[in-house]
Amino acid sequence: MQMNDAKRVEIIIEAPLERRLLDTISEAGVTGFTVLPVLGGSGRSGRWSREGQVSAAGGMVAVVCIVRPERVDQLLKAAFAVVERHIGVVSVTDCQVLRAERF
Amino acid sequence: MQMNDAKRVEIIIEAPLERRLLDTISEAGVTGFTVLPVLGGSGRSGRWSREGQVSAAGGMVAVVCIVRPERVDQLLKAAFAVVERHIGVVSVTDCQVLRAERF
Amino acid sequence: MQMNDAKRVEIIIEAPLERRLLDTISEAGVTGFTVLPVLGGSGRSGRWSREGQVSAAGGMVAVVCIVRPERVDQLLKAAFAVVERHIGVVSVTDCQVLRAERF
Amino acid sequence: METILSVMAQNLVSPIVLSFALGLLAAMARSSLSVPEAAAKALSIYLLFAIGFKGGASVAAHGLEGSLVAALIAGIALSFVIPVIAFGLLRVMTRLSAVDAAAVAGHYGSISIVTFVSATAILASRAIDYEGYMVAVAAAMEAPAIVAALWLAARAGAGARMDRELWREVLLNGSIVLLIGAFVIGAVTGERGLKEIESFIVSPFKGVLCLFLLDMGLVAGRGLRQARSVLSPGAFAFAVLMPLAGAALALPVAIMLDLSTGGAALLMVLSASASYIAVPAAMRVALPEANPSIYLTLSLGVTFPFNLALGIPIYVALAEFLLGA
Amino acid sequence: METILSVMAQNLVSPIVLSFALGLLAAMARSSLSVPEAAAKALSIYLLFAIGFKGGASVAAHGLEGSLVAALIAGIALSFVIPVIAFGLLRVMTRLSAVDAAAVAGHYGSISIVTFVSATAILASRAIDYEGYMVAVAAAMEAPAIVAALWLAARAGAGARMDRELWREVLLNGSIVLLIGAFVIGAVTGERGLKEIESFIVSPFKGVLCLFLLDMGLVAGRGLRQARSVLSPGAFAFAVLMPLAGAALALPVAIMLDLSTGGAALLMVLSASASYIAVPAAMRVALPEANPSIYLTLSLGVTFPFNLALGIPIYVALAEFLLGA
Amino acid sequence: METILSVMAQNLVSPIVLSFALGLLAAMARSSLSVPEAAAKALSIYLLFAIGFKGGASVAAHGLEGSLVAALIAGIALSFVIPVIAFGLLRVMTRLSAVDAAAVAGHYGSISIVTFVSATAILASRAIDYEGYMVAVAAAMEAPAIVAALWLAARAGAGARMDRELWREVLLNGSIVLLIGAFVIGAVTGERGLKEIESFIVSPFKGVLCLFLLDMGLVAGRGLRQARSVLSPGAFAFAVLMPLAGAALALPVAIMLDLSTGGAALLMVLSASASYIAVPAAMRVALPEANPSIYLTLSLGVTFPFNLALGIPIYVALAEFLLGA
Ligand SMILES: Nc1ncnc2c1ncn2[C@@H]1O[C@H](COP(=O)(O)O)[C@@H](O)[C@H]1O
Ligand SMILES: Nc1ncnc2c1ncn2[C@@H]1O[C@H](COP(=O)(O)O)[C@@H](O)[C@H]1O
Ligand SMILES: Nc1ncnc2c1ncn2[C@@H]1O[C@H](COP(=O)(O)O)[C@@H](O)[C@H]1O
Ligand code: NA
Ligand code: NA
Ligand code: NA
Repeated sequence: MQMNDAKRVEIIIEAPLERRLLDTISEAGVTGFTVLPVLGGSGRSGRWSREGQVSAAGGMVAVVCIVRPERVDQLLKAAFAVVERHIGVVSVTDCQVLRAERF
Repeated sequence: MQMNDAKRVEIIIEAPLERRLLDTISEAGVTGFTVLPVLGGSGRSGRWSREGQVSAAGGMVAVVCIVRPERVDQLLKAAFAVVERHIGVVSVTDCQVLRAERF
Repeated sequence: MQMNDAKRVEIIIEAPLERRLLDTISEAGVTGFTVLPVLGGSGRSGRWSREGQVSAAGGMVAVVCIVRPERVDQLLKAAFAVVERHIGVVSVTDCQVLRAERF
Repeated sequence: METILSVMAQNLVSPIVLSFALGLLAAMARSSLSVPEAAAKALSIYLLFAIGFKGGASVAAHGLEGSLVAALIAGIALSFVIPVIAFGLLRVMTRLSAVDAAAVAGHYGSISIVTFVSATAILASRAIDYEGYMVAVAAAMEAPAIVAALWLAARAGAGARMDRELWREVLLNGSIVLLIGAFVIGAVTGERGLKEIESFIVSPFKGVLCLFLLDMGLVAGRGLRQARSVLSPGAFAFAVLMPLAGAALALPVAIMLDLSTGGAALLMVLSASASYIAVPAAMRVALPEANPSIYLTLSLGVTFPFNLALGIPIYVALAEFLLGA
Repeated sequence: METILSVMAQNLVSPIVLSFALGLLAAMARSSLSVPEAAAKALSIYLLFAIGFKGGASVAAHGLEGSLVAALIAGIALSFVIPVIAFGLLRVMTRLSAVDAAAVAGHYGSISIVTFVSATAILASRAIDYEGYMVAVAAAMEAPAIVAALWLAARAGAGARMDRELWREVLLNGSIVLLIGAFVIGAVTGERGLKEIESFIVSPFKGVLCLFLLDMGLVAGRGLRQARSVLSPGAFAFAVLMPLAGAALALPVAIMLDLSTGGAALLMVLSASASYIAVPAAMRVALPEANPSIYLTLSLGVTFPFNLALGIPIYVALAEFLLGA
Repeated sequence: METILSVMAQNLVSPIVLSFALGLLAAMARSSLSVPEAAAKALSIYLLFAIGFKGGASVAAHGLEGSLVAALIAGIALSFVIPVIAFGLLRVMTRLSAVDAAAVAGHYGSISIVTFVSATAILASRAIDYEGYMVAVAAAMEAPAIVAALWLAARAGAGARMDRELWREVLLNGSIVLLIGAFVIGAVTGERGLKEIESFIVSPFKGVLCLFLLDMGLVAGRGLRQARSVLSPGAFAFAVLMPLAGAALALPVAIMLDLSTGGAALLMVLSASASYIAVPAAMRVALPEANPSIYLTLSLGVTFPFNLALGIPIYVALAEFLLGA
């Protein structure tokens, strides 16, 4: 199968900021992403869990974007502008994709 | 710890096709996979969200398969046969696993 | 953007062991992790799905930890002590992170 | 005429219609209000179980007034024929491709169970009876339209054929199985069964329906916001005209079947309504080239609210006018 | 005998049993019908809260008829003893390894709260009273069987010991805490508390139970489809015989405790039923070598439907026959 | 005085308070008991819809007793002023940074709708009427406190300004939209609408509230376990004193507004309660430097249970004493 190099960017961010993050990266030209739910976690601000929660505060989501290598910097800059002052983790992994014309 | 090379294949696919994809890759000999829920996303066909949805249409799932490097091609071929005409994203990442005899 | 090398460890483990795994890796000094829900999957013990389930048995969760390369061994040892006799998959991927001082 | 207006007016200020409107407005204004997916599914399971069970129990109580079999056959025929009419209208009124037109047509041949449920609530509040087996007719009308749509698409050289797997998926789809299953349980356990679970499936029914419609309003509003571009004036006009055409087709059939006033109104409602659960999922599998935002927007964003607000009162008033209250 | 048959017949056409059957058939036929995990959990929280509260309120109203303490001790003893009998039967009737047999045995010593709840619904429809504190007995019987199972496995050289963490997990497991907690709330707030929330926990109870059993049928059917290989004729026979053995053991105990007819029936039901929530989770932690599809299939796929359809009516009729209606 | 004690005693053994206590204890003991997120959200949607609708229907039935507009303005003013008082108290009583103090202060100016709902349940059980439009006052008091908190933080050189996006998020936040929307639907459909869905939104209301409070107890208990370090004696004292201060401020306002006994009690409850849904989310966006475990623990872990167990009975008894039962 014909595979092409790409980058998988995973952003774990506070739920109340989800909309702002997605709007920001969309404006930066990244129109492909997928949002995964998160059950709980732990970090410098302690352990937390979504169980029984009603408020978006105290929850997180994981956003996965697969982008061409040359666009990763643009994406990271946009994401960082939102994440900077907030709780969140950004990681980038090398990957390969089918149908590269889509990214 | 003794680690072995493997490939992590991530397939994000429309929910109505989940069963077909899983049956197809099982028939192709891939018996290990994990299905993660997806909350929403964005692509060439616009933004979407699972919130309040009853129909499987308009939703996606993420399927993660960890396979030995030599089996990745077989898996991709099987997956591609299902994904081809449909909405979906396939990415492959190098990884390392414990207990390689399981894969 | 200033990026640093790190490792992304993904542990897919039976839900009844979640608390023990998290306690164990916390004791091993890993305080950053995120828990993702899992809908279903397949492995040597057959296919399963969370749909309609009430018991934690017969369900799994995915735990993602991003750690500095030098701490990955410690984490894997701790995780392996819990996973060893149980159903579960552990994979490690190279990645890059922003804000390395957090890990 | 006076009846139509008064039924309409009464309908427009019902909690049901207003709950839908609330959801629609909230989503349009980008409020964060949302119903979790699991809760929406639970509500729909409740509604399908309750409406199926009540239909079955009513058949057990009153027997099969008129002929169930004739009504089923008529329903299936309508579900096959309506897509053909819809396809023709779409090709004339819009610039949709043949594949998109076929997919949309399939939705209008099939039915929306919530539209049906809302109509029964309106009938109940006007104390109009209907044949309990109309629930079975509803279930029977879900699938044939899919076959018709695929046939229309195949003529245009697109889409999959109905293979065995697809037949299974369509016929054993969750909402059909639950509706028919609950209908059978209701028919078997009858009055006694109904009495046992009445305070669960009868008394709170309308309230649950309000919350479900709130959710549908939210989903419809989100869809409309995303897909405004899809709504060419022609497509919009189609989505308002087609339910009227479907109902007009159903009315003589209902009279031929000798249905009661309520039964006739419900057959019109079924024919007028467009699917947004079973058919979209089937289309994604079998007709992936068709653009989902077109059929979802037309079905859920235009036709559903039209039927809820205006269509149902029109069909009910018409049935009352022709067949007596 | 006549009573047994009539109770059975009446039971088989109840909405409760038929809802389970619907789920079972739908899953066997690979229908897409499913209940979201969150909804299933919510239903089980409702059922535990309601049954616990009603038990407590009944104790507040009628006082402790007979001795709660004696019944608790008897329940705990049964929960310890039944696994030993089950283990013996399994080793004779099947080729399961000692570890698998121990794990299965633990399930049969513990209890299934939905079986209990379904039995109370049948008692209610036959207007048979029972001691409110039977709910507390149910809670007390959840855990001892786990200890017995681990002891049986340890003799075969496998499994973990009950460390502090495991004790905590077992005794503070969600369903025990909610059942006991609601029981205490019901006992403290009494008649007045019950009246305040009656239209939530009493009237819709049976209907909610139907939906929960629909879901259990779906889960059981999916399990049976996956794990048909597990069902050796011997294991199948065990899963039908063991509930009868458990009930037979409980009957003399109930008579010695001087329980009412309803109370005796419920003690038989508890002894006859097999856990499928608390024990499987504990076994995955403490006895990971045991194959989960064996114990889940036997408990949820065979014994649960057997009790629901045939067992409960037998136990109730037997209690009526021996202790008076 | 006697009234206060008797109201308190009666309140403490209500299923509502005990359900919260059960959740709190279960979480403290690290039980695995938990309510799925989707179920908790569904319960809160039900409660908001029901309380909003009933408020609107009551306005339709009784007309606007007294002036809605004056009450709204008073509520908004209270919501602006209370954070300033809270900020002052926090700076004196605790060592919290200005930013943390501003964030906490914002929570106390806003309101907790569950506290409000619990108070209406207590009023109902004492047969005390209240102005239906108090629901609208509750909605109006949600947001102004956020503006006040950001202003307080800005003075300390931190936090974001209220940009357009933030205004939208705050004003169109799901709970405000649902509460207001249901209020309007209730007001428009009136008695007739209420009768249609009464057996959904009135009869089971208290029972649903019990389950929701069970969940809140679980969340509060988990928070307290995690964040014990946050609870300096000063902060703890603040979280008990501040609701009393808020209520004390509201009482003369209620008298000036000429509210009924029930209305006055509810205005005190609103002023005394602290937000734990809308404000925390807004603070995460606009004031990320503030430590969420501080404001969540104080609001949900201390002030909420204090109001539920002791505060509400005090405010009700005070209103009864001053304004007549
Ligand atoms: N090293 C990590 N690996 C994975 N997830 C993390 C990590 N650090 C933080 N997180 C996630 O981000 C959240 C906030 O982290 P923090 O800002 O460190 O409190 C945590 O609760 C986790 O869900
Ligand atoms: N570049 C991407 N990265 C991550 N997910 C994507 C990407 N592109 C598409 N997706 C997912 O696939 C779905 C369909 O994509 P599309 O076919 O482009 O509309 C989107 O809604 C996303 O959930
Ligand atoms: N190769 C794999 N890739 C991804 N997930 C896997 C894989 N193997 C097993 N799993 C997950 O781990 C669970 C248990 O696996 P097993 O112990 O092989 O039955 C499966 O149900 C899957 O959810
Ligand atoms: Na139709
Ligand atoms: Na038992
Ligand atoms: Na307040």
